[in-house]
Amino acid sequence: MAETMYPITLTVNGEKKEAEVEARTLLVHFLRENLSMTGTHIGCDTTSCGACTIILDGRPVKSCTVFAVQANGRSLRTVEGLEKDSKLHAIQDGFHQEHGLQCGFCTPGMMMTAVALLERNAAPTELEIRQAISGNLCRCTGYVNIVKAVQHASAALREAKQPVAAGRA
Amino acid sequence: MIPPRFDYQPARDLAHAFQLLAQGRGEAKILAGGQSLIPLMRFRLASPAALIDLNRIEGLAYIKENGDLRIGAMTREYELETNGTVKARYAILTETAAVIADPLVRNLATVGGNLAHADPANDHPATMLALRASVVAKSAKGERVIPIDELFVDTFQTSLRPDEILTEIRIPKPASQSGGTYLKLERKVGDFAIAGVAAYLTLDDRGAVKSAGIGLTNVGSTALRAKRAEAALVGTTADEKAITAAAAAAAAESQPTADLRGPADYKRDVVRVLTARAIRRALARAKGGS
Amino acid sequence: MGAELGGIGRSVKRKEDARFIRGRGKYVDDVKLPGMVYLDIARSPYAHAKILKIDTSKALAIPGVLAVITGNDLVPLKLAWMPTLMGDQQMVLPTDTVMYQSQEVAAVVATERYIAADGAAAIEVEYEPLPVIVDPKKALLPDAFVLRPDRKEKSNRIWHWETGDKAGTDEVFRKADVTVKEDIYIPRIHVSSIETCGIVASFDKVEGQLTVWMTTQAPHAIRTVIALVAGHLGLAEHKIRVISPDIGGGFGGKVPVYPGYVLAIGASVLTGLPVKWVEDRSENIQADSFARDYHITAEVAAKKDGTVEALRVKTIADHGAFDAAANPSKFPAGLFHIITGSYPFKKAFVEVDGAYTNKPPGGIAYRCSFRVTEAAFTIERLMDVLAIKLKRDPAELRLQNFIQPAAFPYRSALGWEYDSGDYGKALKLAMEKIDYAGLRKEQLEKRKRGELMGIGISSFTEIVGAGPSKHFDILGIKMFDSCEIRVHPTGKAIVRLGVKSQGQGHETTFGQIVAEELGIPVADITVEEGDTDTAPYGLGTYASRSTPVAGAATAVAARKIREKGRLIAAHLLEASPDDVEWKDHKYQVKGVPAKSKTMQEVAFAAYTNHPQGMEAGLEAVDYYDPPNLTYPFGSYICVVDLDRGTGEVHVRRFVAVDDCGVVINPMIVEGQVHGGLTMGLAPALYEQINYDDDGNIQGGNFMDYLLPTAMEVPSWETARTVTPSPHHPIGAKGIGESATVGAPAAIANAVVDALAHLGVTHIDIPITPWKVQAILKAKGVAE
Amino acid sequence: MRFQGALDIAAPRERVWQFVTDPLAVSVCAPDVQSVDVIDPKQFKIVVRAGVGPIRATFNLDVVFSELTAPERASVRARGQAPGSAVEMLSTMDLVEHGPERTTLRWASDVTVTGTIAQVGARLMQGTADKITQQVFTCIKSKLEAPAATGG
Repeated sequence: MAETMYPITLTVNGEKKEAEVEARTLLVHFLRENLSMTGTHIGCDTTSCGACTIILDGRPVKSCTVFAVQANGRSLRTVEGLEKDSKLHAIQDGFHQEHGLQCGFCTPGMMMTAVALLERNAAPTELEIRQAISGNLCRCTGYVNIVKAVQHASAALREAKQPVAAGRA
Repeated sequence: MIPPRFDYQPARDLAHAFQLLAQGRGEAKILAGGQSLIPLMRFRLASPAALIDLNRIEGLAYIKENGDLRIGAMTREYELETNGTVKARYAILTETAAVIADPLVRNLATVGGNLAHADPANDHPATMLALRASVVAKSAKGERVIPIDELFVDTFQTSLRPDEILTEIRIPKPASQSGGTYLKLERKVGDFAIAGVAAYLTLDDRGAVKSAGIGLTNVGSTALRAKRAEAALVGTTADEKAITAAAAAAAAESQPTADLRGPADYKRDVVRVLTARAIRRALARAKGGS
Repeated sequence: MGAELGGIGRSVKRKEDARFIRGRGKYVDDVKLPGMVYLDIARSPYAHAKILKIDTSKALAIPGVLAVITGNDLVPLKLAWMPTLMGDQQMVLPTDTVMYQSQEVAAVVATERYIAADGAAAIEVEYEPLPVIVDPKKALLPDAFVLRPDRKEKSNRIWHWETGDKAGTDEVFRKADVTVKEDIYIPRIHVSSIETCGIVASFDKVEGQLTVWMTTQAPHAIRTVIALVAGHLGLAEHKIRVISPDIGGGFGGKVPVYPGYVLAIGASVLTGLPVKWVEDRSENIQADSFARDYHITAEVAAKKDGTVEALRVKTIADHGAFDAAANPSKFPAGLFHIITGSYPFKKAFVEVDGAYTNKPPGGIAYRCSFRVTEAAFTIERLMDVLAIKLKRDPAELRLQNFIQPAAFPYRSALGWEYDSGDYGKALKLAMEKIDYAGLRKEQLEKRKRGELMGIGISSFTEIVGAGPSKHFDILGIKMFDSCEIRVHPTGKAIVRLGVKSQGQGHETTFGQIVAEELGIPVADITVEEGDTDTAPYGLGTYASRSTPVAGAATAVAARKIREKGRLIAAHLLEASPDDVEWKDHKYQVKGVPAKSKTMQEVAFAAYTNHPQGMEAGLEAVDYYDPPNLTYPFGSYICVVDLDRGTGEVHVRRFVAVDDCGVVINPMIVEGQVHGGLTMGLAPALYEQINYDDDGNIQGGNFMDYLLPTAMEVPSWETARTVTPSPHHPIGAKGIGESATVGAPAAIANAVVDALAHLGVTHIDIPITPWKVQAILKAKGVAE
Repeated sequence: MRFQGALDIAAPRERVWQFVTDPLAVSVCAPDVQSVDVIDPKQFKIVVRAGVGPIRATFNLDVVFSELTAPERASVRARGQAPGSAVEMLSTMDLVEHGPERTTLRWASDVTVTGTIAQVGARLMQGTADKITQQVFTCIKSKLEAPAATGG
């Protein structure tokens, strides 16, 4: 079959990107190869591991199971966009403080899932956290410290929202 | 795992989609959530010449209640799972959506796709059978309403004509004193069911079962309605004796095969166990509990 | 200055996190070189077949496909076969026969990843299927056809290995009051680190220089292997640079050399272009080294009172089509003879037969030292089987039998010298933490109500830190490890090691050892690993050897520096070296704390004002040859509830008490335990790679190879006892793998315990719901 | 996987025999045939697209009649591959005559599928393979009875 190229325009971490892609180009490969944004990883070929998780129009999805052409005109966020003005996102600090990562390979996807969770549920219970990350596999940590990392970030974000002098939630 | 080449065809509206389907001559495939199709393409087990993308069509994703419940085919599982009305009045649907694959997949996977893909391992079919739902199929020629019992023909095969697209799911208004649940046994979270059972009961004012719906997941070449199990309940008060009879009937009606999810006998027995548990919970809900 | 120093025993936050949490880690697939091309591999659908014809024309016709490599292309290069670590040889690409499903058959090199995949799909191979053997027991039958005609020995038996006193053991069994026997199968599993394996090979034809970025746990050993295997192609070791960048988990799976690596290197040498090969998950599970696959028959002889006397074990080890196990050369069954565990058996005899089958080669660790989980699982299961037979409480029986603290150093019946231990202390602590007595009471009440709960104990002893050069080598290279420390004039330091972190946190923990030894804040220390051009030679990270061996090298190298520093300090303090001591992380004139010099002052002097006649600078290297292995241990207790309808096993609680000697970083140690426990839970309840009679892999991808998610994993409870290793410079033993080794038996014992009153003594792992439910039905207690 | 069945065909045994042993004739009953290439009366190459729903693979099959005992018994082996997968089907057909116009076709097939399809489609293989095999033989019956007005 002839190789047709499709022009796409999308917003990645607030920046407009334009490119031409093959229809079959998976979004994760577009990010890693075309945009050289290698923070988003690939861990499987069956939509099982979540290492490739990004936030597409506000929802965490597996970017290995979306074609780049489908993202045309849409807005997405990746791990590279978490840190703002050299200030870490609370989830990044949470993973560091609570030792929520070891080899670091699942971490970007894990953090993007967690960010999306905290955006719709500021104070998730342990069960809600475990359910939310059940599409992200980690082979190193046993998840216990990942749960703590999300709780850490949740507390920090809620504290930041509260008026000054207010105590830790 | 890299998918083979294909033509990407974003449909502007349904009319455009029908036109593209016609041009596709059976070699074009509808792209909804893509969470089942894209993995198949990555393994090159599916290699459609073209994908007709419904994601850009306005107005195919909605959940509205006017008498019955109407779910747009492109409604994401996440929307169904978190919808307040559904949670309050159709708990069985919330429960079903909540156990489909994993939360990331549910952000893209669609209710319509889960039915139209007709995978016997998908979870919505059994629930829709229990709820006696129907689906709306549209084509250039018009639309028709297909009762859920007539939708599933065989594994990956529905009664949708090649020129038709499933656009809406309709679920009857819940009668007073009705309730249901969906129970799924999986090897681990995110897996297809070893077996799943959906049960939906409606009681009459004397507390007897007026109607019963029981659907089974992944124990046959399609999702199955356990007719004899339903019959075993209707007219009874769903006491333990009736529940045992219904559960045994459901097990007998299931047609599991042995695979990595266990031996056939085991799956049959799981159907029995889950059916009994599902009926008990459905009954409690029909009686106003939860 | 303790806190900011960040020395031994402090939960210093990890330095490596900074890049990982920003998505700035650099893994092999992140390496992108100008002009880089991609390699993909066509694999066999058959488990055993003759190759009649390979048609590459359709692949070569695809625009962008640069080359196709088949086995016949490798023959003239003498690369069709490569040696394994165990003295066997394995195919890089087959010339006439495929030996297992998903074996590499041809490689396609193309300008893009997608085109390489199209090329691989377009390779057409004509096969003549051959009979398939997937059962090692059948492979060893006298009439079984020979799978490896290339070998002298015309048999599927790879080797027979035995150790211990056969006659003496048999004698004890003949006279024993009680004996128990169990057949235990420990299935084939796969480490499945979330990052698969990959390589970027870049050969500079002008310089004759090969640089490879590779997912390897042992970069130096790999460099030597490349030089030995491809030396005839003009690759000399000084012209080979192996870089092991960030590694997305190893667990043993990134120790071996896989055909894909060799093909990428070969392709780069032939084309002069940088070549990238990165596996898919399916390829990773289906063709890379497996773990376990041991068919074990184990027997224990004991006195009436429960005192264990002798252990007898017979094992068939399924090694697949080639013996590519990653063991020290002298140990074909790894350290399986640690199987006497925590108990003072007087006599023991262990024999293992390796067998060829039509399965992928391997026999690597699964986050455990060589074959140690197989051993620990077997002995800890057997102790419970004995307890059931004697109607004894399994905790009591263990406490009665444990090797006593006074007995260390203890020589086991199979000849290992355990360095230190206090097994009773660990078990008692675990029992107290989980309220063992209370749980037993609850269990009795529940049984009356027909509910099934079980309590499982595992009091394992590990053997790690290979190893002393008198016993341990890989391809003749002794299993020392190394550390080089340079202290800069401003008192900062760089530390380089021969091991390679894959998530264990080396950049932090090795810095902590140096901080403790030299009084340099951990923040001022850079730890570097994985580049063979800069790091000292070492054997790499696996078998929990980093802390026992490289950690020791680090402490010793630091002490060499400290000793030189003492002379410089004496010079600065105008004191006699004998009057200068290292105290509170600085040099002091004995008894005159006011007269002191910090390491920073001494470092500056080492370059600016060192004693005449003394060499300038402040650096040291140590190649550490451990005097003995280390023996971490622990006691785990697991509580499970069984669903009488579905057969599901719910892990309610799990308490893990570990003793890894002196702890460098408690936070990291706990993290290692959490991960290890999860990789113990996985094979106990979920993971298995099975093969049907046609040799089809069952569980060859993440849909069917069941890594636990956050929903399956309980909230692990951990605790610690500290029994230092007497021979390790800082008393540390290693922790990365203890939990993987100890957990499976605790879980299996808990499930069996829930059913023991019905006469159940064993269930093979993974304990699936249908295995449990079949028992419930047979015993008439199913819902 | 072993599948078997018996078909009562309203046709004389000779005709049934002719049909099931004639590459061109019998190929018509293979699923979604792309091409047939007869090498000699005993062997032919056939390209088919088999599968269910969206899962479809193109198989290049070599078919050989390994036993031909006219007009009672025929054995045929079909072996071939789709990218990443391989299939082998060993079938025997026994023809029993019941009068001039009735024949019983007793068939048995051993189907072996290896590779990607077996790995990824494991949970669907049994059903699918069974279905496809059944279809082939039911088709044979219908084709043979088609000309006969009273057929079926």
